This record gives sequence, structure tokens and C-alpha cells, in this order.
Amino acid sequence: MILRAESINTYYGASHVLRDVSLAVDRGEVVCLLGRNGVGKTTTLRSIMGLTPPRSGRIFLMERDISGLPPHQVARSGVGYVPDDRRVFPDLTVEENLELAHRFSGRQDGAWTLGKVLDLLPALRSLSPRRGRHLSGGEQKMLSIGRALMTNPSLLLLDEPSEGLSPLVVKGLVEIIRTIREEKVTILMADQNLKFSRLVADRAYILEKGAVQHAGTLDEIYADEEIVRRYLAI
Amino acid sequence: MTGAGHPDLLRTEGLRKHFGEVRAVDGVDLDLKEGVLTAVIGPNGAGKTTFINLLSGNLFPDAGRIFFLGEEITRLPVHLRVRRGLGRSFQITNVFPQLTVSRNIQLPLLSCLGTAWRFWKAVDASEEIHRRTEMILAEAGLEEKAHLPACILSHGDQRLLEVGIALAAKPRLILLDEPTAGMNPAERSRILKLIADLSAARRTTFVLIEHDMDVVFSLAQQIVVLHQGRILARGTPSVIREDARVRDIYLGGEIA
Amino acid sequence: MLALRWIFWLTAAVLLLCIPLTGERFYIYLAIQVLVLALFAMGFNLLFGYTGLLSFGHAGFYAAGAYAAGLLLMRTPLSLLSSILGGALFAGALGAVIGFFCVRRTRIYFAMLTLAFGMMVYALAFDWRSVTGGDDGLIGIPRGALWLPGLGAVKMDALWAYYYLVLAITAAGVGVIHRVVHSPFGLVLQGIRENENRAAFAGVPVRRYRLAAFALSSFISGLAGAMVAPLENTVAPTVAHWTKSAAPVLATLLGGIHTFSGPMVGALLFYLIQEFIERLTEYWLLGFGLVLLILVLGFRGGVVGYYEAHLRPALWRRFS
Amino acid sequence: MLEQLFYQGMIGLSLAMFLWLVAAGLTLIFGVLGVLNFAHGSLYMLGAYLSYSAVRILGLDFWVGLAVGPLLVALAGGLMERFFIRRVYHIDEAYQLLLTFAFILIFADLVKWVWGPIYQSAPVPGALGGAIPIFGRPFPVYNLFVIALGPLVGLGLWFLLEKSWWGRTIRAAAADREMAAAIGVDVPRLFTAVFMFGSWLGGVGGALGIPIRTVSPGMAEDYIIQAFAVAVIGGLGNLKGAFFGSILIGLVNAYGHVYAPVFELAFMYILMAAILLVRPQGLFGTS
Repeated sequence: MILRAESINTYYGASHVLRDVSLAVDRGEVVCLLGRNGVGKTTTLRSIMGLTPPRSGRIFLMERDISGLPPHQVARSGVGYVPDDRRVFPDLTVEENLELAHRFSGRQDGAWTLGKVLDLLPALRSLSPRRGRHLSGGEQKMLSIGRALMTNPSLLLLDEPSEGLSPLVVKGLVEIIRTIREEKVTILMADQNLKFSRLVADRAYILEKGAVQHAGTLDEIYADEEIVRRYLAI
Repeated sequence: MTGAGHPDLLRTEGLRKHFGEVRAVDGVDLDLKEGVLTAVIGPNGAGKTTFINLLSGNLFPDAGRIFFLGEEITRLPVHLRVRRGLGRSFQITNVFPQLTVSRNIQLPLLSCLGTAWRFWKAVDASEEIHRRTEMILAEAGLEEKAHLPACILSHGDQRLLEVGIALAAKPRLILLDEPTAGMNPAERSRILKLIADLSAARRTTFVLIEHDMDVVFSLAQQIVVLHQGRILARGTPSVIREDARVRDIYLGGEIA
Repeated sequence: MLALRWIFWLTAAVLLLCIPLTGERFYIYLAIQVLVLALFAMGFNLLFGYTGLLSFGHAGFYAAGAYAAGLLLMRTPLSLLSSILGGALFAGALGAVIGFFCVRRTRIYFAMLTLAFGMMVYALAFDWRSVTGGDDGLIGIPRGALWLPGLGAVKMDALWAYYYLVLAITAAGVGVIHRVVHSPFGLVLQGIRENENRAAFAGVPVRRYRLAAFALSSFISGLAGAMVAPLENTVAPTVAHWTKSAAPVLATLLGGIHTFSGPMVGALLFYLIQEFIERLTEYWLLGFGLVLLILVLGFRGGVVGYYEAHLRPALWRRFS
Repeated sequence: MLEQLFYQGMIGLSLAMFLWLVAAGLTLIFGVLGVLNFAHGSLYMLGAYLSYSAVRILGLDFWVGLAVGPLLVALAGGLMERFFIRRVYHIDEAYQLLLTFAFILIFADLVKWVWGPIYQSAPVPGALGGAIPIFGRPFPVYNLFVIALGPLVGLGLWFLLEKSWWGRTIRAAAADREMAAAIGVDVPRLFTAVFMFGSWLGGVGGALGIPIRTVSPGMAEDYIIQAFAVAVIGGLGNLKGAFFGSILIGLVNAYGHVYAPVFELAFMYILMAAILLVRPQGLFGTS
């Protein structure tokens, strides 16, 4: 078990966003949080990362309690984070974005190096002197993934990887995620694209109204008309 | 979905707003009739929030025009749209936190009666304001809490209050941005009942942006589906539910 | 609960009326200072506490009132009261002009803009010698007499007599502010402070209201300044310096920014603390700095705010 | 006539470089932490007094004093950030401004208490003493030194921020605190360091001034306002803007003093207000 969250409750001000969310991710798995917009997928990832700390509940990373740790310590314990809105450092070049992450992770001896990340994301290679703000949305997304990998994470949190990408790029993304997985990085991702998730993830938790409503393998969920209609389609 | 009210309550023509290369709203033509409760839905990044911001005046479009009650309001500032009867609520709760609940309601009442410039009379002096405040508080079910500061209300009550503030401006049309976000089931059913009652009484026309399909299908008389900044489909709930393209974009159709 | 409030106000009124009975020039003079700062801070807080705009240039309006009143007394046959009012009106008009520009910005940019305009007034007072007397300032401002209907000219030479005039003007000024903040207009200002965007969605033309608040705030601040010219018989450019703008800020924070009486209570505390520290050491600014630190870090509601949030409920429980 | 113009220009430039050193720290701190430090002028003053003490009281060499004073200022800044300013990042900017204002009062009296209310100054270091003629009028060598040093500091800052990893980290955290934390940057510690560095810059400005500018308890109040004007004109948070803003204000003050004494003081504030109204992002900022 690499990650275990036990009934976490997270608030934004008075708004109760996560209600007793519990989930577990095994080493080597790709697990997906499914659900429409606004059901709490992003908040779940942010809670694990320590960016919006839960008010109650516990989070364990490799059996170590990380609830309440500041985000930089969560990152140094081996969690990489790719936010849904990419958030590359606009003022730094592609290469600097990547190198910076490498320097601060405290995990430089891991498998991911600049060369290897650029091999995985070849589109970034030719862009490496360009500043983050001058990249296209898709390029920023790749950079954001590369940046998280440069911290050599044991667990990668991927928020809405497929959102806003053209079908062709999404197909490439499927390959990228598969490769990352082969490198023994565990992935917890949030997405609302069932077809995309099915191509990369093993299991899924379905969220609705801030709570886990259902858990199962993706094939099982895909086959269940009732669940798809209730939580994913309209 | 026959509306007996103003046939041309709100209309947009070729509305467009781009942020850099992101085409948030990319040529939307829409017309809404008075009395028809419309839900705007769509997956993430479909442009819903930008669209509502254009309608309410928080943003101005790059191109296209907006008409309200037959009058062009494309570049009208927010407060003048409100005066003409176009109100909104926000995705993130947006009340006057330190003011009491009744003051929260009185502010838009005074402003829209045109008496807010009176600086020599007490707020409480007006019988009419008092009466209308009571009425709105009763509708929102907040009478008991009238004298509490808004910031100590529960999340659900704050959202109800927000709808109350919007109502106090006597709107012909209210844009509601995710009215049920972050609510527990009891709070949710209260706000849904409020919207349904007001809509049924033809007091005001609602347009809501919502992700919760239970809410959408229990309230909406018409659904507009946005996708990549454009209208993908529009129709009654049953029509939309059966629409294969809509189902496809929600499940990630492009990749199959 | 209402009774408690009335007891407070009545006690305050009686005490204020009785101060000249002590016959001590020092106390009367100090009391005048407190009253002037109280009114200045009330004017300032109309903008800060009620509208949510932190001005760091209010000394400019205070000085405008003082200079204008001084010049009217020196160079025109206007009576004392008309000159003081004239000074305040001048400050209000100046506030309307400067405010027209300042309300285009909010937050820190507003603070910087008011600072710049306030210092422009200072620079003008300093450099425009022919009118303002330069760094010497206006010297020899007569206090004049007060024309009262039925009584004719009442001499104001005695400090106690002038004290009662200051008390009356301050009371009137505070009365005006009281009505204004409890009016629909005042409610709208508070709405703008709380949530500008929401206020616009309540149909409020936000900028116009801010401008009105700015002008009124300048008028009240000018009124406070105008009372000082005949008191001291002189006005120097230092009254316009930005460090003078800090006095109402401190008084307001001490007393409590979101309460009506806060700035007045704060003005009293301001001088009490100053007197107290000055008896121990000459470094009273240090004391104020520490008090301000504590206020900002732990008691942003000020003394009156603390009373309303903690002490009053306790009293209420005890006596009911 | 032309000589006068040039000579005043040189005076203006040396004024400008002092302003630049104060404004640089103020600008850096605002650009990264988002806090407008009202007490920055006080740190400048503290730098002057501490270096003055090192030179005059402890009898140290001028250059040693120049090294020691600013380091102590950096320490004071670090304590300020760690124990006070850090607590108000999340609240209304007005209170941030007021909190730092409290430090103006505290430092003003502390300085009076320790050093007394009278004006102080230190001798010009031997190597930089004397004057050389410029258009027939003697111009102090020390001022020339300051004029040369200002751009060097600017260049150093540019290099540090653009080319060093510390600078890159700062730029990353300034743009996005959350994401910097999410890659493992200890943002609170970084912010303390930046605040200390900004304070150090202010301290250097103060220390450099002791041979030619009077050191007095009132200097903080004057300098902070001028530094605000510079920072605003260049665009709050914009270092390049602060550099050229300093030159502009330095020249305006120097020429105003001679050619338009009536408006000498006012002109700077008019410029400041005009920028805030017309181009709030500053002369060199992008909106």
C-alpha cells in the first residue's frame, strides 16, 4: 500500500467539500478518481498534497502519516503533483522548470533525469530554452508532467491530464502514462473522461458530492450502465 | 417549454471571448424566453463560467452582442445590468459577511429602489423596505437568522442568502453559478425548493450552471450543452438525455 | 443592554461638559486635542472602517482645513464659526477633486495614491510661501469672536470658552457621521467594504459611492483641522506631513475600526497612552509602535471591538 | 549654462543611486512576498547608524563598517519577517502596511534612544576623499564612486535573479507559491531569506551614505516616501523599473532644486500620482 487516506474531510471556508473520503492505492497501480466537475476530485488531490489540508482524517504514504505536513515536505517524501491548470513557472525556461524540480526534491538519485524526461516527452526537447509563459496549453501540460517526474516521485498525482487536449495529444498521453507506469511510478489521477481513463487506469473511485460513491475496476464500471449514467454521463 | 413572458428576455449573437489561445466562448448564439428555467451544462473547460461572466458583465466579450429585454447591454457595467433586472449568484459564496442577514437583503433593495443615496434617514425608517425584507427572508427561510452576521451562517444558509440578495434586486432573470456546490443533502433540497417555487410562481427566470445532474434534471425545463466554447446541443431534458453527442463528450468521446 | 449604552453616552457627555470646571489649562488643552483627533479619526474611519479604503494622506485634508480657516480668519472679516466651516468646506471640495482620482484605485494602490496627494499638499504648503508662509507657516491667526444669534459676539479668548465651541462642533460632526453611517448610504458603503463585486451586483455604482465617502471624509477631517488654527494661532506645514496621517490611523485601530465609537475612544486612549509613556520615558513612539504591533497581530477589532465581542456578552450574561 | 545642467545631472545621479539602493530592496520584497514594507526606510536608517557606530565608535575601517552594518540589518529584517510579517501574509494588505508602519515608530525611537537625536556623520574613506573638477567645479570623488556602484549593484541583482538557482527559485516562488512548495521548495524559509536580502540592500544604501549624507532619526521618514515614489514609478515589484525610476526622481530633485524651487517637492508626488492613475503597472511594467 503506497497511499491510504482515511475518511478525510476538507473545507473551503464554510463549504464542506470532501466528506469522509477514504481511498487506498497499491504500489504500481494506476488509480483514477472519476466524476463530473465539482465533485471533489481536485480537492482530494490537493488534500493529499497538503495544499488544502483536511480538517479531519489521516493520510498515510508508505505507512508514514503525512497528514498535516506542509506541501514541500510531502513533495520531498515522494509525491509529485500535476495540477489541472498546469501552472508551469512562467518566468523560467522549460529546462529551468525541470531542473528546479530536480534540485529541491532531495531525491536526485532516482531514475528520472533531465535526459530521461526529455526522452519521454520529446516535444519539450526543442522547446527547452523557451520560457514557460510562451508555451501552448498542451506543451505546458507536458512540462507540468515532466516537472513532477523530475522530483522522482513514488506517487504521482495527476489532475485532469486529458482536459483541453486534442484527441491526438490525448492518444500520446496514454502512451506517456503507460511508460511512466512501467518505470514503477504509482499514479493517482483525477479525470472525467471515462474512455481515456479506461485506457490507462486499473481501478477507479467514483466521487459525487464530495464523497466516494463507488469503487471498482474500470472495466466493471464501464460495463455498468446505471453507474455511468448516474455519476458520469448525464 | 412555452414561455408566456417576454419572448426576448435574453439574446446573444456570436458571443466570443478568447484568453490567449484558449477559446473559452467561441461564437454563442442563444435566446432565452421568460419563464423557462434553463440549465447550462458541459464538461470542464466548456466555457460555462466565462459565458455567465459575459452575460453578467464581469467580463466584456471580444466580439458579439448581448441583448436583454430587447436592449443591447453588451458593454453595460454590472450595476446598470442589475438595475435593468439581470442578477446573478456566484460559484463561491459571495455575501456581505460582516453585515447582518437582513442588512444583506436591504442593501440591494435600497439600491434598486433608488433610495440608497439618502444619507439623512435611518435604514430602518422605511416601512416598505422592512416589509420587503421580511418577505424575501421568509422565502429564503432565513427569518430566524435575520439579526445574525452573515459570516456565522452555515454554508447552505449563506448560499440561500445569496439567492435572497439576488432576488432583492427584483430581477427578471437570475444567473445562478453552481447554487448547490458544497451543500449537504438537507441544504440542497431547501435551495432547490426555493428555486422551483420562485420559478413556478413566475417571479423570475433562472439560468443555472450546474454539474449535479440530479439538480439539472429535477429543475430544468431546457438544457443548453456547451462544449469547447460552443453550443453543442439544446433542448428539453429528455431530448438532451438521449443525445448521443452529449453522452459522448461527457464520457470522452474523441478518444475512442 | 440599551441602558448600558445610554449610561455610557451620558457619562461621557457629563464628563466632557465638566472638564473646564477643573480650571486646569493643561486638562482643557488636552481635552481639546482629544476632541480634535476624535473628529479627525471619525472622518478617516468613514473611509477606512466603513468603506474599506486605507488613506495615508488624510493629513492633507486636515491641513487644508487648518490653512483655509487660518487664512479666512487672517485675511477676511469672516467670523470664527464661518471660518471654521469655510475651512472644512475647502477641505471637502479638495477631497472631492482628489477623491475623483483616488477612487479609481483600490487597496495598496489607493493607499499609495492618497499618500502622493497628501504629500503634494505638504509640498505646496512648504513651497508656496506667498500664501502659506512656507516653512514658518501662518503666524498670528486671530481666534476672533463667535457670533451667536441673540447673544452677539462672544469672546473666545478664554480657553474654556473655546473648548465648548470645539466640543459643540465635534458633537455636531459626530452626529452627522452617526446619521450618515446608519442611513441607506452608510449601509451601501459597508456593503462596498465587505464585497465590492457583490455590491455592484446589488445595483450599486461603486465608484460614485466611494467618491461621496471620500469627500465627506475629507470634509470632516478638514473640520477637525480647521478647529486647530484658531487654537494654536499658527499653522505649520508639518500638519500636512504623512506622519501626521498616522495619528488617525492609530487612534482608529486602538479604538476599533468596525465600531462607530471606536475612533473616539481610540483618540482618548491615544493621548492617555502618550501622556502615560511620556511620564516614564521620552520614547513614546516606541510604545505606540509596540501597541500597534499587538493590535495588528492580535486585536484587529480594537478596544471597542473587543468590548463588543467579548466583554459585553459577559456583562450581559452577568446582569440578566 | 550647459555646465550647470551637467553638474546638476551628476548631483542627481548620485542622489539617484542612493534611492536605487533603498528602492531595490523594497521592490524585491514586494515583488516576491507581496508585502509593501513601510519600514524599509527604517532599515536603511539602521544600516547607516550601525555602520556609523562601527566606524566612529568602534573605530573600525570604513569598509569593515560597510560590511558589518548591513549584515546586522539583514538579521533585524529576518527577525521582523520570521516573527511578525509572516503572520499577516494571508490578511488584508492594509494591515500588512500598518504592521510594517509599527516598525517605523519602533525603529525611530530605538535609534533616538541608542544614538541620540542629533545629526551624525562619518569621514569619507581616504582612498575616495577629495574632489575632481567637472566643468571647473569640484565634484566629490565619493559621489562618483556611488554613481559607479549603483549600476554594478543592479547588474549583480540581475545576474543573481536571472542566472543563479537561488534567483530562479525566487522567481518561481514569486509567480506561484503553491507549485514551488509542491516541488519541494520550503517557501516560508525562502521568503525569510528574501526579506533578509532585501533588508541587507537597504542597509547597504544607508551605510554607503554615512560619509556624505547626514545620519539622523528623521531620515527614515523622508527616504521611505521617496523610495515609494521610485517603486511606484517603476512599477511595484519591477526591479528594472526601480532603477530607472530612481534616476528619474534623482534628476527631477536635482534640477527641481535649481530651476523650479517652488515645485521641487511637489513634482515627485505629481509624477507618482500620475503614474498610479495612468499606468499603475509603472513605466516599465507590463499590464
